Amino acid sequence: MQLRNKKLDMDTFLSERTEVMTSWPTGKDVDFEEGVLYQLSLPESKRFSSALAAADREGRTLRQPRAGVALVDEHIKLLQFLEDTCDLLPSTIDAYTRLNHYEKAAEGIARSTAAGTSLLNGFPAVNHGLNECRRVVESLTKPVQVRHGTPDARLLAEITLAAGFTAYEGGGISYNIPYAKKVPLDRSLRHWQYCDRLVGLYEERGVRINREPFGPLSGTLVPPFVSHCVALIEGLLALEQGCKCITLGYGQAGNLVQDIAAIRSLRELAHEYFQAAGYTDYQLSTVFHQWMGGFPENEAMAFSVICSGAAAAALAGATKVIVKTPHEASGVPTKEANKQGLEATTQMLNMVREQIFPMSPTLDQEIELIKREVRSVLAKVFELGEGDLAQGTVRAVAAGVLDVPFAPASCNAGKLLPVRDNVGAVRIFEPGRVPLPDDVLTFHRDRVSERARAEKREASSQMVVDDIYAISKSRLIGRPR
Amino acid sequence: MQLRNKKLDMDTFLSERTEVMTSWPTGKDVDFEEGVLYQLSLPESKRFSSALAAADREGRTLRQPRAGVALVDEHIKLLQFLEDTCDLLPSTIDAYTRLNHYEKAAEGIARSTAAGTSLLNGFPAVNHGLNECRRVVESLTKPVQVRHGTPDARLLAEITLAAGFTAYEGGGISYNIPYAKKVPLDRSLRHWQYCDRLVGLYEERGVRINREPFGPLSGTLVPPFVSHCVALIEGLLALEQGCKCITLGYGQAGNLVQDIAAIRSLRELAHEYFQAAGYTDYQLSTVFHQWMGGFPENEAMAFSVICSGAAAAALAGATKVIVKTPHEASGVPTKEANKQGLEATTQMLNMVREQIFPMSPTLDQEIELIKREVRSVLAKVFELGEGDLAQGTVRAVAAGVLDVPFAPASCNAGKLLPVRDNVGAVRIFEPGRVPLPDDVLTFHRDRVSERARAEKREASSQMVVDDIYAISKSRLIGRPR
Amino acid sequence: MSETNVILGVIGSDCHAVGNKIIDTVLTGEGFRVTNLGVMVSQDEFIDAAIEVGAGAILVSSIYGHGEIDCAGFRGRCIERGLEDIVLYVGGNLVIGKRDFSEVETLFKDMGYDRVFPPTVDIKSVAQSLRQDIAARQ
Amino acid sequence: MSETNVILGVIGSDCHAVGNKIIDTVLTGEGFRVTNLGVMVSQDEFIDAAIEVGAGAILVSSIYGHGEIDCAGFRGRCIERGLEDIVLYVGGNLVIGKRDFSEVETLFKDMGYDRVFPPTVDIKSVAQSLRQDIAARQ
Repeated sequence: MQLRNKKLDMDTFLSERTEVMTSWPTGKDVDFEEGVLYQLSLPESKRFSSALAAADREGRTLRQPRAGVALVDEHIKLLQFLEDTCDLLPSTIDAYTRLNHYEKAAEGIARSTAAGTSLLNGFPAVNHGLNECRRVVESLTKPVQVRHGTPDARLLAEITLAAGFTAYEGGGISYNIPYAKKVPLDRSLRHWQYCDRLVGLYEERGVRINREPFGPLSGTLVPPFVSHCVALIEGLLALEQGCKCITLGYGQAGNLVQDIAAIRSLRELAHEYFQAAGYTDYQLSTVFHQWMGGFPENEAMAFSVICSGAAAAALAGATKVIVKTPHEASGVPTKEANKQGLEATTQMLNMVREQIFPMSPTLDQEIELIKREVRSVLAKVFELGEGDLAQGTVRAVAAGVLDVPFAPASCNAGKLLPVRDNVGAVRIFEPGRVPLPDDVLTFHRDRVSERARAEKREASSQMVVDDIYAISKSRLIGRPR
Repeated sequence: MQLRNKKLDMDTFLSERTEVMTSWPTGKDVDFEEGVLYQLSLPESKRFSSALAAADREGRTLRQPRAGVALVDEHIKLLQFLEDTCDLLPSTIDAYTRLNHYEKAAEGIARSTAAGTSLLNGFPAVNHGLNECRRVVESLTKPVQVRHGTPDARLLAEITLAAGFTAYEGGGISYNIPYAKKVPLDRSLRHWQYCDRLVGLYEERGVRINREPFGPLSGTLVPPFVSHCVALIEGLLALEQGCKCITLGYGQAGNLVQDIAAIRSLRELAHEYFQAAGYTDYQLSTVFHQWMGGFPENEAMAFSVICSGAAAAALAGATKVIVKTPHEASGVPTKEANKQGLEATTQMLNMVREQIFPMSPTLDQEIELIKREVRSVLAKVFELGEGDLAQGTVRAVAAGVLDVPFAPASCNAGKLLPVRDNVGAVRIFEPGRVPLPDDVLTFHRDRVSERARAEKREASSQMVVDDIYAISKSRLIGRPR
Repeated sequence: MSETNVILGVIGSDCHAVGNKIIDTVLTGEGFRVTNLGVMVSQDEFIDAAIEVGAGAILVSSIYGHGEIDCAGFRGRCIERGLEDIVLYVGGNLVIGKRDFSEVETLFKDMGYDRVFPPTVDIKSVAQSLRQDIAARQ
Repeated sequence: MSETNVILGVIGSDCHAVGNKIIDTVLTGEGFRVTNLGVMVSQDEFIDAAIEVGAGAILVSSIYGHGEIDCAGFRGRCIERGLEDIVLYVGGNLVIGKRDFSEVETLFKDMGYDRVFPPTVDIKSVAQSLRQDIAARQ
């Protein structure tokens, strides 16, 4: 069957479901109707969508960590340890599960049990199965989201949603291009239609599940319009399958004006595109990811990176912020370091939340720039799809119209090269085949030239590499020393 | 002799000097001419004024910690430990020396030697004397400033300047009203004329010593115009005695727009007043103090407060920033904590320094507000002094025209009560007898009322108390819970 | 001697005025008659005031880290001057550097202070202890 | 066998692509002929490529913390498949959590890796070691 952006019909969904549920033994424990009843039995305090709605109403930015370990009891202890210092909980899934390597995950669980410490970088929810996942939800008082990076996340969705998780991260583009090497894009899009349809089915039974496309993509100098295009497409694809509660994301770039413009334009563009596509009955929120690139090893310096992200999130008015830790440079943090990241973020949010970043011509210009870039690229995506967004997306990625910098997926062109300008905003050094208006390209070129002149060197791929490592070396911009 | 803002004549200075130099035995080692030669022998890398000039030229914000311990070798080790992570060094003087209690300082030195750890909260430079102070300067590669809080700092100045310190903090108002209880203001102003004249004499011999009035005053919700008035007066008094290199200071209030407006207005007002008074040959710079009020005990949260100050300093374009530590809530920090404060600050400065906080009507309005407040108060000061600034200052403080909130000095009226508005800017709740234009008072009243409405309570002294403790309790604004 | 008369002040050469004003406000609100000597108060000034008003307690603050020096010998001086039973409290950042509070508490209790408080203590809870301790000494 | 042929890749289920691209660029710039297998490379894929191009070294990256699992047994597998003398490097965030690097180094050296690098290593210095180690094995 050809991929179309059209709500999956029940026959298709159900016959596919049989196959999904038998792909690993724990699938057999899931009963959708029983899952609906379980979700309906949860108190509102555990519902992600309710927390997001309240935060948006009150103008607050919610705090969410990343956290996941191999064993259930340890995972519960970890989340309980963090619960007081955050508003929303995660269960970060391990990298084997993300690639449906459940045998390897089982090995990781066994070795972790033997070692007495987690040897997996996340929580292998599929292996643990329905009842163990419910034990996680029941041990906590706050809403829990599944955060992962899974191109085929159908079984994971079936198990975790029936288990009472009330939010699900990911999307067919955002959990393929930055997370996989050889998964065809049409396949991951199709698999995420399944996930979205499942969320839609819950919605139809009165169970609201929050859906969050993964905003930061490769986390490496991604220009706002690139991640915005992906977020908007995944939002539209999710809405088509009946999802109603959408959180669109963006990863901190580091220039405050650009970061604020990004979150504001993202929200406005979402309403623009969702409503143009005929959707009116949806709940929209935004998520700001603290810096996703390399961190300094020095923990005091890492706190600064965390704080800069917390401040930007609050000033931008994001609904929630995903929090880093002072151990970021060393990989998976201890629970204490995780909490410290949340504490630093809490303090900064509390000191900034009532403040208003003033509107100014500079900020307006940045918002307008992002909007024009997005409209230009998405127009081409719709054109390539001859009206079908799913087909358009596959063709746009193949054509390099949608192009994520520094992503591992072989379907991604990787021709677009970003670089910082002289004030640290992420601009385009080499546009590849991304269709942008001439004056926009000129603007980017001028900004990059301005920096090159200031540094008395040509803009080059060396400049890009310098920028990639700059923050970990205590600079925003990778200037020559 | 009546206090006048007039350069001290040499006879007066020299007869007073004899008395100063015999007030404690270490005074006898100082020879001004030899001190000049010693200062002239220092490399430019140790000259404070040169570092400030370079930073201002390059648009950088320099980092300076606070640090001082009882014993010389330990003090040297402490500063050497910090030296790599900062641009400018301090020697923070202990509280006994600040009150000329040299006997008590001697006891503190003895007890510290016995205890093997510093029992003093700073470096007792007078007791250690000229040669030991020179050993400090000679053990370091960067410029060193004397930072203290001394109403009568004449002997301290004689010893430390002859010893090669190249910057001297303080002033007759800013080192009296927040630091003393019963020292008459005319006396401290007169003693600081001596210090300024001494700096002027060095200047006349080709030795530039930086002079920095202490900006934050009581460090507790001080409205920008209050500290600006004091800074401008002390700047003018110093210029009259022949000082040429002036750094005016301001302590972070916590609202980003207000903090940026404060530093920008301070610089502009300084040029306005200095030039109106006929001074043209001076070097002006600014210093931004990270939050001087109560800190959270939690160190991760303390890092956030530090980072917010570092970001504001860089965005405001201050020439230097005085850095706090994650141990702030517990008093004097370990050297490791001190360095961590500098590291966090370094990272934030490096991530923010190239960014430009956009000009906007909101920022313009805040700058203009501060300027009008300062002009209104200073006009009254000049009027009260019948043209003499020193006399005007004494009378203005007595009359409550100059009024520092929460200061211990009995000469201070303490009638002005500040409070935060609904976006966290420090406004006036109770103006006392400070002469401000009616529309400015209305503006403050309206802003405070807006907050009171939002909190559904009357503005009151309880609201002020809530604000004083808010940041230590992880809030900018002391809202009811 | 009234059980609600207390003496308040910041000892030694310490000029931290803000907390002192707040403690005064809270204790007054809790019904104590507070004689607030403000900042930079010597041991003898505390004792003079306590004798003058017949205070049941002296509350010593020290924020700047010189507590170890400034507070030493205060209990002995109180006894010398006839205040055998007076309740002695001390609180603030009492020592130089970040040290374990239990260690600091022991240090100052050994000096003869009845209770020792960190700077973060809730003043209302101090008021409660104070009422009990003064009553117990009557 | 050319002494400058090296195999580069990110092992296991790890999709971190950025560092891999940079290492490729730097080593190529330093004169190595780099066969870059990119991310998500299995032990056998590394070995297949090393045999195919006659590589002097295999450079294994692991960023996501599963290094302890993914990298185990690699030296044995190399020997089984006839690559007795190949230089084996490993680097990245090799274990879960912040652990002392010397401990991690010992762990991976015991697994048979010739050198172990933290994520912050300067790639040019790696290139220098690599040249020496390959030469020594000839």
